[in-house]
Amino acid sequence: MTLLAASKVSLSFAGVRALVNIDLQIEEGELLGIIGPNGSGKSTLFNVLSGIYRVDQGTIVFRGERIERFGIAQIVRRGIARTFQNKRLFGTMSVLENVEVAAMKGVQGSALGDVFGLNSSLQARKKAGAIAERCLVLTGLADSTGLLARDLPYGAQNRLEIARALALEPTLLLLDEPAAGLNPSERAELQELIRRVHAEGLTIALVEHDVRMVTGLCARAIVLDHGEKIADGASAMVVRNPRVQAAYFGEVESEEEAHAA
Amino acid sequence: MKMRKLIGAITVAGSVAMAVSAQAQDIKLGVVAGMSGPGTSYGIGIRQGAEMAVREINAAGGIKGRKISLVVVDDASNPAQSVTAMQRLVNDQVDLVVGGWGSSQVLANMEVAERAGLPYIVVGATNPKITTEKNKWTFRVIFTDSVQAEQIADAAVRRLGMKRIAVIHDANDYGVGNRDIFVASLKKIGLDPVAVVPYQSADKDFTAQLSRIREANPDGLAIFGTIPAAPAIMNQARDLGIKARFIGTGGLANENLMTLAPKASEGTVLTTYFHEDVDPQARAWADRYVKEFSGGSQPPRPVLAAWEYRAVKFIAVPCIESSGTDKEKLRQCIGRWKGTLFSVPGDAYFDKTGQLVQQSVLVEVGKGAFQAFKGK
Amino acid sequence: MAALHQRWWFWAATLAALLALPALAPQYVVHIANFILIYTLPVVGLGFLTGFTGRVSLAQGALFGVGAYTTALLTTKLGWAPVATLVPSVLMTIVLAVSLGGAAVRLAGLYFVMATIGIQQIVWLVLMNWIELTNGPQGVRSIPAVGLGEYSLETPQQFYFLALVAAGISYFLAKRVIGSRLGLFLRALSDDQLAASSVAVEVGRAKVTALALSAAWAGAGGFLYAHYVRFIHPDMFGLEPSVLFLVMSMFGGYRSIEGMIVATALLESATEYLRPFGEFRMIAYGMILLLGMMFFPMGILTLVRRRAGAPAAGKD
Amino acid sequence: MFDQLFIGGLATGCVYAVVGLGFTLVYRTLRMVNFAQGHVFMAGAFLGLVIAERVHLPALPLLFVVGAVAFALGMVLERLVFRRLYHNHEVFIVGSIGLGIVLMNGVRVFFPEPVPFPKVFGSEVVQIGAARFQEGYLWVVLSTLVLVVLLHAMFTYTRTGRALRAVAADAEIAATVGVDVKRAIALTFGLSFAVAAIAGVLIGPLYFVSFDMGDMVGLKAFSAAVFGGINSIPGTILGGLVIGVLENLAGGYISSAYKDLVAFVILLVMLIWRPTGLLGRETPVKV
Repeated sequence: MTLLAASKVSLSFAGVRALVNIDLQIEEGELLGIIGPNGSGKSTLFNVLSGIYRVDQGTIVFRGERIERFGIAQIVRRGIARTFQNKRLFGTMSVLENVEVAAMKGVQGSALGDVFGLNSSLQARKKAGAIAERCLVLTGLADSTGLLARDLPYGAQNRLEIARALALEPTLLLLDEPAAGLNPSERAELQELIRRVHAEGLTIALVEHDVRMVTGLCARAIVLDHGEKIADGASAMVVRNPRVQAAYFGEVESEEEAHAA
Repeated sequence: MKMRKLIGAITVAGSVAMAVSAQAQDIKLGVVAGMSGPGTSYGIGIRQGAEMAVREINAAGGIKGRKISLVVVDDASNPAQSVTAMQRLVNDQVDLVVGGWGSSQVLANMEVAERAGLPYIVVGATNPKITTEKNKWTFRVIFTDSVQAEQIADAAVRRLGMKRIAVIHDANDYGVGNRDIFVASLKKIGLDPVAVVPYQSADKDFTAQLSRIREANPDGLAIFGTIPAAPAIMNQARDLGIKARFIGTGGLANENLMTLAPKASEGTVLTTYFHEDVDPQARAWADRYVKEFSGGSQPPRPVLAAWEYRAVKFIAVPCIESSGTDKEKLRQCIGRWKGTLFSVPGDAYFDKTGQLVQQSVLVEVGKGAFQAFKGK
Repeated sequence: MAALHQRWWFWAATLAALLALPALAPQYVVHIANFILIYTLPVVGLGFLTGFTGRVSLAQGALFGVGAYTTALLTTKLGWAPVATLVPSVLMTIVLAVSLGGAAVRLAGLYFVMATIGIQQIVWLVLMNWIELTNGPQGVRSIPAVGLGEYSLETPQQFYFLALVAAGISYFLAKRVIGSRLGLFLRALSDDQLAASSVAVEVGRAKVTALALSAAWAGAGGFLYAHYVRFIHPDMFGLEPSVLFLVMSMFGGYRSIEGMIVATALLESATEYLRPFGEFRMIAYGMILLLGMMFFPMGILTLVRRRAGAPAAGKD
Repeated sequence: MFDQLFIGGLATGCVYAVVGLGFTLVYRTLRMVNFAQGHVFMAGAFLGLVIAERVHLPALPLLFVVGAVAFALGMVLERLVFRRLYHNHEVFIVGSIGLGIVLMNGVRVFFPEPVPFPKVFGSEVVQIGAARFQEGYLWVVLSTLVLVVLLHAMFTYTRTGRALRAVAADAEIAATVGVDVKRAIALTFGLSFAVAAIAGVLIGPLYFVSFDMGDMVGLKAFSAAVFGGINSIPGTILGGLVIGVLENLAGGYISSAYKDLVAFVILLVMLIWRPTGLLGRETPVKV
């Protein structure tokens, strides 16, 4: 069954076309890879799906509901969670608190009720704590809960991003270049983590620069170039597509671009 | 621990303040006024008047052998700090307070004096509400807005023959208080002001207000405000071609008026709190005062200094001499006081609200100085 | 050291010192202590905004004034009992803050500062000029003291206990706010607003709630102030106290309620220490602000904490 | 009456505009608001007063000298003071408020009372239509015009001007193309001090100079900058003129009690309606 369907999605910034007539289906339970060279629109696509950008044209339907006009928080509440490529953690908060914030989504009650109600505050934190705990264990961060997020090693920050997104208990998880900047062993760990999360039944879309990682993890992949979808199909087949080869390997990857927003 | 340290620090500071002024035999005279902030020049005048009086009395042997020690507290011309300042005088166990500048500050700090049962002679605030029968510990020596505004209204019509009077006033308590009484007094005489416009104390450009006044074509313009707004209004009024003669009350009674509006202020008629040419004693005192205090960071400002000086020397000191420092007796003595003061024509006495009843002084600006008014 | 404030004897000693103060210290010191206790309310309230949403407000002095004027006018003009006006004062302050600043608080940080300057000036000008309602520059006089049954809190010593209880309640409620999900949300959005909304934090609502809470604290502080000083004037609620409250909340160090309270105590008593400076007092005050920000941008108290070995929470 | 109010407002508006430019210049470069700006304006007036009393300079050289001294002062203060406040905007705000308090009360020690300013721009009264005003008003308006043209020329045609613009647009990119960003920031402060000080000298002879003259003007100029667009130079000029004229008209026709309210209501409404101001442009957020 189709979980999310985007059709004819277009977006441009000051005349520059960032997304051009994108059609995209994400099936329930799948792990979809999204690849493409730098500046091809991968992150922009995620920003549109998560409500950070509003589309100029096109529709996005998630579980039977039009969401293309929704705000960020509304979309999260519908069940789409995401991570950020350039790590957007709450730096001055502890690892546990980072995940707790997200876990609060699933906890009843209002902010003011917490303050003036007698025990609900403690209970809300407790409930959220339990959810957070589970996500931290899953991502292997259970030992560093007390650290400030900004004091975590880089690789662990990556996993914290994922833990935080998981605490939202989403239906669809968007992972934005989670492997960027990781060394090979961290990469392997990450791959294992994604597989485990996927095995629990979560639908995942993975934007990734590393083609091998995508072919290793994802059955299906789409390829973007200059804001257009140029291929869609079995990941092993897609990467062999000559258009993809040209778009993808025709240019030199520089370290700087890989980190650019 | 942080908190304990802090309390320690505060306590130490408090006791130091106590120790400095703790000489049991001395009579303690409290002075509160704004010696920083907008009232600086008036507050310093008040302090100087007190210093001068106290120095003279102590040089002459004090009061029955007891010296007077001054406790001067700056209230930064700020009502909130004024409360703290008065609290500090209460805490330092002063025997009475003579001072206070600015109606807002005095209205705020007199509540503290009233609650503490401390005699307070107000020198530099004119709001009528300061002296009421309810406030039994508060006295005032300078005239209220009501007396001044009434007198100038009367003088404007009867002595200056004005027919079309416009009013421009500061929106603060001084200006509003004056305006209300002035307009009411005019009405009693049978005249309505042709325009009444307020401004804010901090305003610099008055063309908007003055344009409205010019439309009304007045022959007299009452300005109820203080320096620097008042001279700015005069200058700009002349620039705009308003030819009306200016009148005003004590807010204009400041030598800076002539410095800041040398041409425009000529001919202004106003009530004032003090003028050195009323009698020879006043002249002698003023000369002594100017000599003693010129060369400081502030130019000598005799008006309020004279009131502080006279209130201390001629009212407070004789009362302490006759009634001692018991606060209730002191209060009653001040309330009964009747006598003469230099620069005040005739006798002066306190009415039952604690207001000193007296004749005021009318002056005119001429040749860059205040001259005794010689009109009809 | 780091756990000092978690030991019972620390609290017991602090409490004992605070309770004994009016009996041991001279009245003048009690008077200053009362101002400190009163000011902790608007300062801690402001902390919800500055520390926890990264939003600087220069309108806290005005909101403090709204609380003070509400109770002053209700008691003097309508004859209400002071105690009965606490809730209306707080509500009035919240309503005004949210109606004037509710839209602005959603703006990016610097734009919010700009808006609060407008709010500050507007409130002050209205207090000054709406004479029929507020008495304008005459101020409001003869505000009754708070009475508890037969007992009326007139002297600084009597008032002290009310101020202490109020500051205590404010402290514990503030701790609760910060420990609650709202505190978590506010810290999250001050670290990264976009990330906060992508984890389902209703950013706008959280900010308006923070504004409302900070106004509530200011309103309650204003209530106390009016019944302690018993005379209020628009100039007591101009830009100057707004700057002072802001500085108090920033000098205490980022996100530390205890720090804000200590900073309030230090800065308010500094006004007294600086009194001997006379004409130079304001220069000294300006220098404290300037040098404090130049050399301890995360708050003067972070210095103490850093030396104590506890991690100083700060924003990069 | 309209003529009088309009021309009076225009002159005041010019002052708001020029002082407001100081806010704009600094904001564009650093995304910070310098709350000492109004007091720099005040200090400039006193600087002009001290120079004019000692050396009898004609109007133009006086403006130039004051501008140059203020420029140097701005650069020095940037190096000694402002540079340590770039931590975040809260720190900068409180620090600059502190600096303003120091400036104001420092001047107060020497000039506790308002002082008349020598009539360097003449003291004739000019009549245009039904409006009468001092010659100085013309100077204010003309000098503002000249100042704006000069600034525009500098930003458009000189290398330094282009460098400043580049830093204002994006300091990181500017640095990568070889612009000395630190120097550009120092120059920005120099310029912002210079324009404010010149405004101080222009207004001095019209009113008096007093240590607190920068308080309200600073806040109004700030409102003007935000209203017109705090990152836009033309916007700030427009904002200043509109606020100056509107508040004078409101003071004349409605109530002078609420004259000061005009600027702040405009500020608040503008921020809610369009935080970037009339002519300002939004900088896109990066994700």
